[in-house]
Amino acid sequence: MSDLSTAFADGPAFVPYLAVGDPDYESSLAYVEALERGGADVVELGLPFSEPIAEGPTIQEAVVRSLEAGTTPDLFFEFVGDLEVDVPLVCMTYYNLVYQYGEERGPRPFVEKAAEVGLSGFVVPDLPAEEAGPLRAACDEFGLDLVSIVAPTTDEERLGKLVSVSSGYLYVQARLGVTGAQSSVSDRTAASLDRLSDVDLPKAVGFGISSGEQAATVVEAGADGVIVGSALVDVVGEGYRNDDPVADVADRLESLARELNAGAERGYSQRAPRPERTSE
Amino acid sequence: MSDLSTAFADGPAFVPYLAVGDPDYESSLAYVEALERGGADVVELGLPFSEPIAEGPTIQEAVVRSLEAGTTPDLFFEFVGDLEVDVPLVCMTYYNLVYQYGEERGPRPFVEKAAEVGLSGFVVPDLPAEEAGPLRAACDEFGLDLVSIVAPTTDEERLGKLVSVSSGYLYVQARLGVTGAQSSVSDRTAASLDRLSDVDLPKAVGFGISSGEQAATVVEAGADGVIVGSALVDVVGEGYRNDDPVADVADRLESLARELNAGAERGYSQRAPRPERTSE
Amino acid sequence: GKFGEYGGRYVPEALMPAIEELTDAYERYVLGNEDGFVDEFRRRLAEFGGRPTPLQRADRLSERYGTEVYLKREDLVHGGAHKLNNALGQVLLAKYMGKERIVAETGAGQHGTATAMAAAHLGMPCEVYMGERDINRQRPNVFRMRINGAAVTPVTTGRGTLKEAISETMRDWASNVEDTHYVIGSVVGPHPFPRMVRDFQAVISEEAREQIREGAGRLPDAVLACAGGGSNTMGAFHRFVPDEDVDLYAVEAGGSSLEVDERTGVAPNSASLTTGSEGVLHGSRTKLLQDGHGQIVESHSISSGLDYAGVGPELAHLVDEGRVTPVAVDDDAALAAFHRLSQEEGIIPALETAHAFGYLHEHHAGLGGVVVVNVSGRGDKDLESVVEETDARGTPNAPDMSAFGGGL
Amino acid sequence: GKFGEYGGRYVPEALMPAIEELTDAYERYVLGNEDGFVDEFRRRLAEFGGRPTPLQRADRLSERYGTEVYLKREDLVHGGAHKLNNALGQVLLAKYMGKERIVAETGAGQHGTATAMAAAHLGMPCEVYMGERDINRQRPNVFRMRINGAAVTPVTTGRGTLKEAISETMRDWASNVEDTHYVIGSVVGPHPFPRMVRDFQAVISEEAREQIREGAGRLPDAVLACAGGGSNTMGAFHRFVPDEDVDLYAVEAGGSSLEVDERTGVAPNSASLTTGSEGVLHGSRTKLLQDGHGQIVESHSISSGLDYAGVGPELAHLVDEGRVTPVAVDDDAALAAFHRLSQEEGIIPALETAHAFGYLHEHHAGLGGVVVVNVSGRGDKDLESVVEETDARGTPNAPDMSAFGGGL
Repeated sequence: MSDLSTAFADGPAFVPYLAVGDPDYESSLAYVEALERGGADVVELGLPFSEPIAEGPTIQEAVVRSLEAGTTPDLFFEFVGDLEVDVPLVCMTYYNLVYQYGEERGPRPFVEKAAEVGLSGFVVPDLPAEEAGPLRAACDEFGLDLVSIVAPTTDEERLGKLVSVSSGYLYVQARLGVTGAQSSVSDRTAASLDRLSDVDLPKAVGFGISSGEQAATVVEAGADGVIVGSALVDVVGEGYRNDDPVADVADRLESLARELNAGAERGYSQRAPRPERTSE
Repeated sequence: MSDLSTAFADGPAFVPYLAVGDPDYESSLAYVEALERGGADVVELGLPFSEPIAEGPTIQEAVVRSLEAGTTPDLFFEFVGDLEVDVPLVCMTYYNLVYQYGEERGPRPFVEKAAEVGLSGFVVPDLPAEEAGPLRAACDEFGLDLVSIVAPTTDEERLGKLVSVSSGYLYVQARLGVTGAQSSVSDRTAASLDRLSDVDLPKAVGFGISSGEQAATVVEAGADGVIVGSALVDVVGEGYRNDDPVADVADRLESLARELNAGAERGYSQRAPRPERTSE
Repeated sequence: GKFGEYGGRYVPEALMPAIEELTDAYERYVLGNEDGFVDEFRRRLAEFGGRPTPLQRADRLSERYGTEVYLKREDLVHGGAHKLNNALGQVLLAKYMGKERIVAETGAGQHGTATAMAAAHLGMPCEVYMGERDINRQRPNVFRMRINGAAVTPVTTGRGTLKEAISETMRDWASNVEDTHYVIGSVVGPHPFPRMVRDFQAVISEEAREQIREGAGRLPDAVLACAGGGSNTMGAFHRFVPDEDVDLYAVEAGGSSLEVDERTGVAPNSASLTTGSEGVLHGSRTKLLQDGHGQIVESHSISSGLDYAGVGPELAHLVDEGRVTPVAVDDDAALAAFHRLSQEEGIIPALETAHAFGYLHEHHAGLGGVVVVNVSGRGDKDLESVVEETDARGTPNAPDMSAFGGGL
Repeated sequence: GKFGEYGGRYVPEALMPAIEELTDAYERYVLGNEDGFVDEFRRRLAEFGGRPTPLQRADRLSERYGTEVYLKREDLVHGGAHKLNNALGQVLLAKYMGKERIVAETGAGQHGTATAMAAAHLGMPCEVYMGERDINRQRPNVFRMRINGAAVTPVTTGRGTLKEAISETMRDWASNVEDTHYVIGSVVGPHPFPRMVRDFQAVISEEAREQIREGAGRLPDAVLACAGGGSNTMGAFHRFVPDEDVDLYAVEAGGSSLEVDERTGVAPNSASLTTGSEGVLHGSRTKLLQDGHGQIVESHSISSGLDYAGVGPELAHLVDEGRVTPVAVDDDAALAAFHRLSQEEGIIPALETAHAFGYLHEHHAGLGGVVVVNVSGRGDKDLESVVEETDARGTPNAPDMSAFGGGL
């Protein structure tokens, strides 16, 4: 069992996301550490790419702040090394950065370096199962996980392909579109989870979750974890715009993380016993 | 012999032009009368048309001033009646005004009215020989002359057509283009006059003559008369722009007319005896 | 050189020799195909001009009106309007005649741009006269002419529109007639222009007549074309004139009203066929907008290209004969039709052209089962005016342009 | 879905089902002519789009360069550029697929206007994403799209050009993928787009190959086409690829320099074939302008339509294979070529297109005796930029525009 699967073993996992280097290297360290204090089970660390086609406005702005602060893949790896946290870390980025890293063409040098600094896996939103072969192979070589995103549009056939290249957990996209906080949970989430009930990987739901209540709803509906990005990035962005002290922003992040985590736990405890499918 | 031919019988004729109603009815009366005092043998009176395609900027501006002052064909005829001059008067206008006048279609009502007020003839720049039949017929009926313009481009064949519909005098266009004062006489003038030597009508040269010296040159080259428009209209226009008293402008017109007339006389006296053509 | 009592050659004597020379050249080259003129013209019209243009069934308008509407796509001709048919013909003819310079007038700028393009294509120096007011209304066309290497000379007399530009070009021609050809832009002016321009434009109806027989299986019940000077009109009608069952509608600019203000000398329209009277202007006897004295009045139209007080003498004759029906569409209806065609068929028409569609919209029920509308030109040149006028009039079917304010 | 090692489908999982559905539709309708799709497409391309476009011998350029220069006149396609070939194909395909909404990105606005026209023609709602900077550079095209009834949404991220517009359109598509088709504007993006767009554009070389054999009696020695994303390039090349004696030149925008500024992340050019390196952008593996870390750099060109950091994967492959020669022409040379074609041939080209003529001007001696240049679009949309840039650079062969100052 990989680091990532382990994180889901003991109740619902809370998986927060922040963009590394947003708005600068040092603050970003403090923010990620605050997430751990708030109860993160896994942290998704964004390595900013100039063309973030799967991101909504909130994370796009974070990407711009981070790139303007000079974040590079090497600084990203240094950052992971500098982080003082004790939860598994997943690198979320786009394939071109993975592909370009190092002297040798292809994803292997990037994965090797990721393993070296202690990352546990990857989420690459623009890498569908069909193109994931080389990265999957490198992950296998260095013992890292490749987390795939399952969309509401993913059908049975594609799901099979996806699962076959995935490990760690499945990133279940709660609704169509791009990342971004929403005020309510999509109706499609429960249906998606239901479709995935036979898959033998933890299911973490993301896209649009911004409150403890939403986290509870999602977990109650059967999610093994909740992924929260934009709601947390909003806190960073607002702190940046208001020029707030880093410690204050970190406190706010910790507190929001705590609420989200508590929501997930609450949802878990409210979960109805699953009906046996075979009884129908 | 018509009034107009008669005006050419006794030495070179000076034929000035002014637009009727420029800049207003009363001033215009004074200006035409000043021309007679200055020695005019015939006066060409312009009846302004909104599309004066044969006129240069000077006379175009006069047309605008006159139209804005309210000049109409009926006012033009009234003007001719009000004029206290004793020289033949020619109406210079465009065919649409001739054609539209009166209840009946065609030029007859216009010619009838012209005869009634004592006009001697017409110059219609946009009426070539080919289209002149109805106007020629009306002129014949009422005993008026139709003066044709001969251009530098008119060839022998066209000249024959032109002469066949013309009476009074020929308006010899000194150069190509539109009306307007020039500083020198076109080289083509002498050649044109030479070509016309066999035509049994007086030849008055116009287009560009603005000084006594030019008038002299033209008459010396064989012209039976000189037509001067823009140089005189310039005096009217300047007086209008400077808001000069009408009497002052009239004096200036009279004085310029005198210079032009004297130039024509001087040219006539300097004329070399014509070589007999038959001797070649 | 006459069409019934219309036509003729009412021009200064200085121009008559050039007009006789042109008549001779027209008869030899255009009518007689001497030196293969017609072959070269047709070849260049195809390769440079993009002919033949399609006749397209307008699916959505056909459905809307319950009649088969076909569009003759002159907007696809190089330069964006039917104007090139004539400009290319005349510039080529000038070359055959040994002329060394081209002058032209322009209203909306479509004839000027077509002439500038043809002159550049054939290596002839070119000067275009354009009213100052039109220069301001059609600025992109001024740039196009300059970019094609033509001189553009503003005409400041009168109201600065097409009428004044024609007068000024005639003056230039009178000054330079020996080496210069005047490429007149419509079926107006002294003979042989109305006939020659019609012959160059007749390719429109020549193609359309073949195409509609193939597309609809029969001749149309009606042909609609906008009419200013009338060159696209005569081009679209000419080959249908002998087909007596085909109704021909010349759609004039009704402007804001069909009444003439005698006091100010302004006609708030350009509907010389509908409301004009006989007279002589710019070289020919035809129907005109004039006051009781014979002074030409200032015309008006939302479309510069229709904004002219005269019309081709042959059209005047065909109207008197009852062969062509003159109708008028006002500014508002033309603007609404502009937006309708743009939104429903994906074709942005010239404002001139939009008048024909305005008539179709209001009177489709009486036009029969198969209607051909001549799309005389495209509307790129009109974008700025349309945005302004749409805003000023609150045209109901227009898109909201406010997010992109500030003009072009 | 690969061209050698290029191509592929690097898109979010959410889009993959739509891409599979599209691939299926592409294979059935476009490749298999199911339900007569290809027949309808060809018919509409002819009647609505104005095809075939002529192949015209450029008399004056041929004389100037001492070689036979032929122009493939895509500027005559409805809308003014080759873009409609693809836009009409995709909007029609979307209709066959039962989609109810169209989204598209646009750079210079040519693809956006083509898509808006096609959508209006076929009655499909349409939204176009356009970078804010491009909106300011190509304002008339914005008006055209709005007038055709499309929504135009400004993209404010990044530098506000084509790259950002594509990203934003992909986001819209990811949100509305079930009822929406993304009409991508070039031979880029995930499979099947590069292949499908090429197939829609291949009509250019299909016609040109026939036409040059008829006109010149043989195949050309060289075909030149400008290359941004590469749709007119692949369209002009595709049918010539098997003709090994025909040299194919992809003329990229050299901008102000071919050097990349790593520090600022700016390439002052758009020459991804000439100077780029392999990477993954907007759904496919191809040649890109990127920095050492794999971040996409900001490209630059005087021409909005070439201003893109990527290029079609098939072109990248053909360059690696040695079949296509990538070359670059800088801003100044493109601007001079713009004026040259306008003045000497009477064709105002798009600034994109002008790059191909810049290369012809500089290297005509080495191109052989018969050269085909693809006139990918007309330059009306560029008038304002050209006037400004000509003035700022003092372009030597430009006309004096000062008398008409004050912009359009």
